[in-house]
Amino acid sequence: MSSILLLAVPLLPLLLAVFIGLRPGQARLNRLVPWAALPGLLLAALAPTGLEATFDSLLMGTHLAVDPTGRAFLALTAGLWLAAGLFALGERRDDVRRERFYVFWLLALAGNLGLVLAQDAASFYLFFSLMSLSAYGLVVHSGKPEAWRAGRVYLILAVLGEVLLLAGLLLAVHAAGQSSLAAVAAARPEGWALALLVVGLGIKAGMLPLHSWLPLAHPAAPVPASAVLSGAMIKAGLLGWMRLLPLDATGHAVLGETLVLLGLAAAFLGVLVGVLQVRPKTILAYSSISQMGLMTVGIGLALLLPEARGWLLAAVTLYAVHHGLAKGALFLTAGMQNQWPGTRLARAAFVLFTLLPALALAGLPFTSGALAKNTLKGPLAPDALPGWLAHTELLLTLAAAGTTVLLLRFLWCWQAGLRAPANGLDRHRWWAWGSLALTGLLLPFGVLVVGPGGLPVEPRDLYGLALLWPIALGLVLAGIAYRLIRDRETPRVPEGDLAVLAEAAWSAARRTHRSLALRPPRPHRMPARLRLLRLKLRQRLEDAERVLTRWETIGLLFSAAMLGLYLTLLVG
Amino acid sequence: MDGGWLLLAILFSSLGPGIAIFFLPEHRQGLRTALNLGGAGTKLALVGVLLAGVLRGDEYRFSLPLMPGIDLVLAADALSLLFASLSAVLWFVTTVYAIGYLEGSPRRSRFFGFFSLCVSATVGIALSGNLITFLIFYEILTLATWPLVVHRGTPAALRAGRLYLAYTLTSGLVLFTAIVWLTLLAGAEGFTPGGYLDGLAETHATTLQILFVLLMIGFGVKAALVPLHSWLPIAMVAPAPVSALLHAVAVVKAGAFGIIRVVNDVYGTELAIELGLTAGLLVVAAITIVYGSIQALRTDDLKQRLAFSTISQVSYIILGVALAGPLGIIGGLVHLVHQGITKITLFFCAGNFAETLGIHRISELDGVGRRMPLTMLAFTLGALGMIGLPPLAGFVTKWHLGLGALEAGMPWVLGVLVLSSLLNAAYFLPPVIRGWLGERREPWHEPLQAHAGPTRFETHWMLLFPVVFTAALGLLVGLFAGLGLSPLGWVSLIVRRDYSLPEFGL
Amino acid sequence: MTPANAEWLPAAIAGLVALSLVVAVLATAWPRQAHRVGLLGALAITAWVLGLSALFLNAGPDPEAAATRVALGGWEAPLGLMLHLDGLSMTLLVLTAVVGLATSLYSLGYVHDRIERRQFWPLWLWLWAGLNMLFLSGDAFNLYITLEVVSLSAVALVAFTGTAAAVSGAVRYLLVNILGSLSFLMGVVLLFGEHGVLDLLLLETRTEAGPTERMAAVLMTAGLMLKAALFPLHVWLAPAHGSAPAPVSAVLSGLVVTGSFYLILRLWMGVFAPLATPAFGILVGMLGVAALVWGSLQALRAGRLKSIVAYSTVAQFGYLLVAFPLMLVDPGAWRVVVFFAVVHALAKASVFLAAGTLQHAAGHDRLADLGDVLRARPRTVFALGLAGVSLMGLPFTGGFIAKYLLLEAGLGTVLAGSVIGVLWVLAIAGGGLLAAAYILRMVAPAFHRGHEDAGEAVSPWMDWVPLGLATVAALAGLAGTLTLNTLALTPGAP
Amino acid sequence: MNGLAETLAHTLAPGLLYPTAGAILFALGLYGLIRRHHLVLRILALNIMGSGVFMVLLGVAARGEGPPDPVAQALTLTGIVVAVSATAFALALVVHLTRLTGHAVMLPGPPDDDAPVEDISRGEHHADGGPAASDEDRPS
Repeated sequence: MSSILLLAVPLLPLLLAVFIGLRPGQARLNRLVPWAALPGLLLAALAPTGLEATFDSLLMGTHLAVDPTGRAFLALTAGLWLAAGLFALGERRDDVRRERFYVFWLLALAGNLGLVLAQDAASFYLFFSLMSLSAYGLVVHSGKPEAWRAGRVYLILAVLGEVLLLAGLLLAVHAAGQSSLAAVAAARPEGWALALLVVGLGIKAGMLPLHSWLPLAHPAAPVPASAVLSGAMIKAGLLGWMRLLPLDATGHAVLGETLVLLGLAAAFLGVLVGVLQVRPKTILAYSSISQMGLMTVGIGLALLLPEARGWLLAAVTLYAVHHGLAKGALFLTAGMQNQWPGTRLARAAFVLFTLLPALALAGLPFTSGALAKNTLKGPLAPDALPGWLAHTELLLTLAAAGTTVLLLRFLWCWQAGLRAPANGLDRHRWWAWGSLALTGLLLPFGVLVVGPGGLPVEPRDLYGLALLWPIALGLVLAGIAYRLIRDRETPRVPEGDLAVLAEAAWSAARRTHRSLALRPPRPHRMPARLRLLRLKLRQRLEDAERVLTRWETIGLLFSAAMLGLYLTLLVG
Repeated sequence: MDGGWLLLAILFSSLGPGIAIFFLPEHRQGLRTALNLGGAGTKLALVGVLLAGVLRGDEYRFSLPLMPGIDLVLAADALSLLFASLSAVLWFVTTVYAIGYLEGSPRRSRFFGFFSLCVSATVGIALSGNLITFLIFYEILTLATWPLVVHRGTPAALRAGRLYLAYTLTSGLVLFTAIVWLTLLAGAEGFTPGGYLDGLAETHATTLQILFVLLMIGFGVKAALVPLHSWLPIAMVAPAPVSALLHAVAVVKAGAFGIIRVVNDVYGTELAIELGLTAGLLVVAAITIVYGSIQALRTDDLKQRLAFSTISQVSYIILGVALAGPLGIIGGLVHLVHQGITKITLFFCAGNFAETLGIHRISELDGVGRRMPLTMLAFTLGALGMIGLPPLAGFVTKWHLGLGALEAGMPWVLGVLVLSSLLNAAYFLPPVIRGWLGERREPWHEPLQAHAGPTRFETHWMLLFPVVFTAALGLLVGLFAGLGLSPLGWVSLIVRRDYSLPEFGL
Repeated sequence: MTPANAEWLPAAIAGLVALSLVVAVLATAWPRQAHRVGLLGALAITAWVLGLSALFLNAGPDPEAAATRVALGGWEAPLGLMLHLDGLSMTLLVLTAVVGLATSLYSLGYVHDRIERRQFWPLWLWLWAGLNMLFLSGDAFNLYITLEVVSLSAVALVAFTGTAAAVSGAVRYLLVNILGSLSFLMGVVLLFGEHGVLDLLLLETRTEAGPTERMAAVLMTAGLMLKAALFPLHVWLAPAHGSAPAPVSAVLSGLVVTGSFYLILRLWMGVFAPLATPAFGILVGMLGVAALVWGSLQALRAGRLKSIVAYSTVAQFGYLLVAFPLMLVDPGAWRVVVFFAVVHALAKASVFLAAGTLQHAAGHDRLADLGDVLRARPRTVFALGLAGVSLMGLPFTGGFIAKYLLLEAGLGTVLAGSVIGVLWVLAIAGGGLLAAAYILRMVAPAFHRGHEDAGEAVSPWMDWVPLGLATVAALAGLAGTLTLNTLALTPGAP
Repeated sequence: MNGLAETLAHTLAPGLLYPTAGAILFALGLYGLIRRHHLVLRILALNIMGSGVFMVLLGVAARGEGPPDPVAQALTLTGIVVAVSATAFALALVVHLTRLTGHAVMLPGPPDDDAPVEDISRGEHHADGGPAASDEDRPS
């Protein structure tokens, strides 16, 4: 029974994808698309603790289970996909290629849900790559040149990530002697295995410096796709880290420090580059890089402070859920630009739905952001960490200020495009957007009410003046910046920053080195010189045979043969 | 000897119809099709019987004295059944495909005659019980394939045929010499798991090394090891079913199978390691893998790309064998099956595109997924399988090869796998992406309809069914790799027996 | 030897000679019915030979017991003429019968003009009778006589079409043949002068490595080399074949040349065995390698189908020469050589018959213009290809087994420490590639895309006999053990 | 001088004289066969060679004590019969060739590619000559 339940979660979307693929144009089937995520959500909500199943005949033995971390991620993933799916129903209504979109959507959904449940290396990798590759279809869906370019960068990095992940998994599995994720982590991957796992998963998590696909893919992809991409899919990398890195009582100082460093760098660079962008979705993408940086810091801290790892990992999970909901809602916000309603009540709701996730992300008291941020900082006693790491808390707080600036920039750029809908409000979109925003609002209370369930949260984490001053700082900074650049051309960093450099390097290399330009190998042909030689040889042979045919030659050879035979008989 | 008749029957189930077809007048289409399918079906059934028998533990052996002291030996062990079942299944599918593909074209009697001969030779190779028997069928295969390669009769086809013969016959001679030499030294022993040359290791170490190199040259040409591979990409001018046969079922596989036999059942892995032979083979295989992939990247012609991909992929098999540990060998052997299923799918698809829509180049594939979704789906499954993505067959291979490399203490091989996977993705994803996501503006040019009229499906059903079948098979053998009867299960059985390891693996 | 065999074998041997002669005489005397006589005769001779071989094999396995000598007229050697049957001659008799029967059947279709029929059949039957006697003769002078019978009837057959080219080729063939015969005779005379006997077995017991024997050996070997078209004395072969009718070419390349080679082999295994030196072996082997290369190159050059096949004979006989040095190291290798010659004869005859069919259909045999006919006649091309595969020495044919055994012998010499053996191995292995190249030249046009034209209609005999014979050549591989065992029934030979 | 005379006498004894003369005839015949282009001359040369062989045979027969070996004489007779028939056959061929080409010389050998092709099975007879002989084979 449990096996059916667990298998149904990734299988239902797959089945639906097959049906839609086989019978495109069936409106009834299309309406089912959002609900394909529902089993996941139900499982997350209702599954008994320790639900698991093993399938020996699938791949090299497949193990699926719902563990506490998985449950949180499953809930986030399924919920976000459900909401975004609803949004997509409305948003894609006039798209002639919507079936294609839905198929890729469902495939990616199946992968995303599956990887949360997967407990062994092979199936984790299976769902991970299913998700990554299917998402490509979402990124390039519009078919515009910009989308193709974004898709290319996305695909290159995704494939790179997958291959590195596989190599890392193989190394780790070999070291562990078995392929269950728990065993792999317990065997503490070292050296190459560790590096490959961190980088392979890091690409998905938008880790510096392999983050470039995010700011390219997000603006190019349709809005709901961006929402799940930023809200759910990039969390897969994070989940992978949590499952595979040596997050045990020993910890791993070097990796921890590296991750904290990388995370902080991402947090600040994401803000810095993000504020120099103009397109709302690009800004949100950089915000995601920045936020993922914070979560990376969390993982790093868990490695540095093994005794607090339970707390920190719970905090990272909470942060991931919070960020997923908020960022998902914000991306949907970006897709609501043409839904500016006419009535006052509706306008109020519009503003509310817009601000709720934004404020949550900024960490306003009583939002999920406040709870998440405070929980994350919880174990950071002033002298818990050596050296520069002691300033981590301060840096985190500063990053929060940056988040505020970035969100202001987003809202600023976004509101410029607000307009009324051409033909009425889109119910699907409103429902999806609204419910997501409200879920985000309810999240902290839910966590507190339903019971921490092992989460180290307390009601007082929800408020506190300490949460306000980064916001205030952000507001001040934003004001200064606004004054500075109000009348000038905004300095720009091209979207995708490093990817642009890589592209330039690649085309330069191609120009200088022609073999890089894809030319078909030349078919083999006999060179003309050889052919001439062959003709000549032919003529020579004929002449020689003519000479042999002369009677003089025959006689000579006959005599010579006799002589030769006689001599050889004598020699012996 | 009782069981021997079954082996002969398997051999003759394609040989007999083949000869009959050869002498059939061109217009007897119905009879020809019946003979073809009857032969293929019979063979499939007989191989099934054999499979059941071997699982039961029965002995099957047929021998016929050829020369004093030297016999023609057919025997069925687990390894030969692996190859025999693969070729029986894929032959059936290819036959259906070829009937559809060649509908209405001239000289079908000749084609199917040699086609059947080709498969008989392949099954003969699979069932060979010693090196000489292997050689006999191996050379028959060479000869039977040539008419298929040149079947189109164009100058390019004939050039390809010439090159093919030049390569394979030369290598055949090298092989021939090596086998005669080996037989002089060690006698005409049958294949023995673990090898039968132990007694010579002390006295003839250098000779054995030279012989190994000669044998590898002999088999390496068909297995398209760099630098002996040049014939393969050129031979892709042959009709699609032939390419499928060349790349997936018969020729290339025969070479790889020969290498497996030599390493496992003639030298034995222990001796091969001791003499330092596997290390060399490993390096060659690694170079081939990377080289093939790079070349594949450089061409826009779909079939040529597939051909270069074969060069790369077949070396996975050899890589696995050269790793010479249980997991590596599992990876190699299982890829024998997986590569076959996957590559045949891809060639079928390429044939379908060419036949139905006249598409030969990757740059023409834009939007083909809308016109031929099933074929494109099959192509996608094949391509992703080649890249090694789960849950497709190729992933199972890559997984075991990777673990095998680590088990053998050669992590650099993992690097080769990584590089190859990246390159695989680089040359296999673009056609997939174009097919599904590209946009085609002008209407399709449909040569198939010109002579076959409108079809109910996206193309002729005889072209479509094989594609769908093999693609599904490629998915299933990967997805259900854990089943005992899957290729992986079967291969594990073989290796467990050879290594007499009670428990291993992951 | 069972009593029945003891009684029957000598009678059967004498009967075979008598039968062949009677058939030939009948055909000559009764030219109108020559083809009927010929067909019946061919069947009868074949049946007789097969029966004889059954008796012979039954008499084994002791070579001394099986080998039989028949004194004609009851006059024993040294005075009388001896017929001599052993494993070697038995094998060649069977070969002759098989090729002879196929040729006869083929000729039924090929020679259909009434006047030509009258001329063809008697000549052909005389040739066959001559060959039978050649293989059965145990007497040096008698061998000369039978050689002449074979040569003269062969020359007449070559000249048969009566065109200038044919007659000219025939004259060349004749002159070369007489030169060879005279040379052979000179050797016989020298031997006779030295030892006063002509019977080969008696000679064998008396010869030692003396100067006269050496001189005789040189004269006889050179003469026979000329007749066997061994390189570099091969030049008469291609012109003779070029214009001879197809069945004649088949017999010429398959049997006549093999007959001369048989004599060389027989002499060097028996009478001259004490004379052989390693240097001699190397010289002959070198000639063999040269023949392989030269013949193949010429076959690759030649523009006519039958010339290609003729040069292929030159090349293939190179193998037989290469075998000489092998025999010096491994005396048992001679059986391999004979087996190779047998397989070659079968394959070569079928290639010539197939070529004849194509030539008949097209009206010419210029390879460049033969494509249409080749494409339209897959059956004949298949025969050509199948026999060609046997010539290349590829499985599953008799050629493969022969090649295998040759290579085994060659590698055996290398392993025994002979450096030059590497050359023999290379030649044996590489020769197959050259063969593949020129056979491909003949077959490939059938696969070109192009016009089809079956040309002139051919009789079913011409359609099927080449294929049948090619199949026999291919399946000869299965008879490898049988042939080698038969050959083992040769007394005195290793 | 005595020695020379003795040697001469010894040499002139039929036992050695005949074989020596035979060998010389054989060699001369071979030379003639090679150097002469006219076919009748060539056939004559062959006959001279044959005579050489028979002389050797006769000399051999006369060797030793007692009467000559009758076997050798019988062989010689047989040999002459064979030689006569072969010569007759050869001459007949030459006559035929001369009728066809107008010359009693051979056509050049192997440049076979453009030689005319006859196929008796098609029943077409062309009795009117092939190409003329090349310079190389013309009688000098």
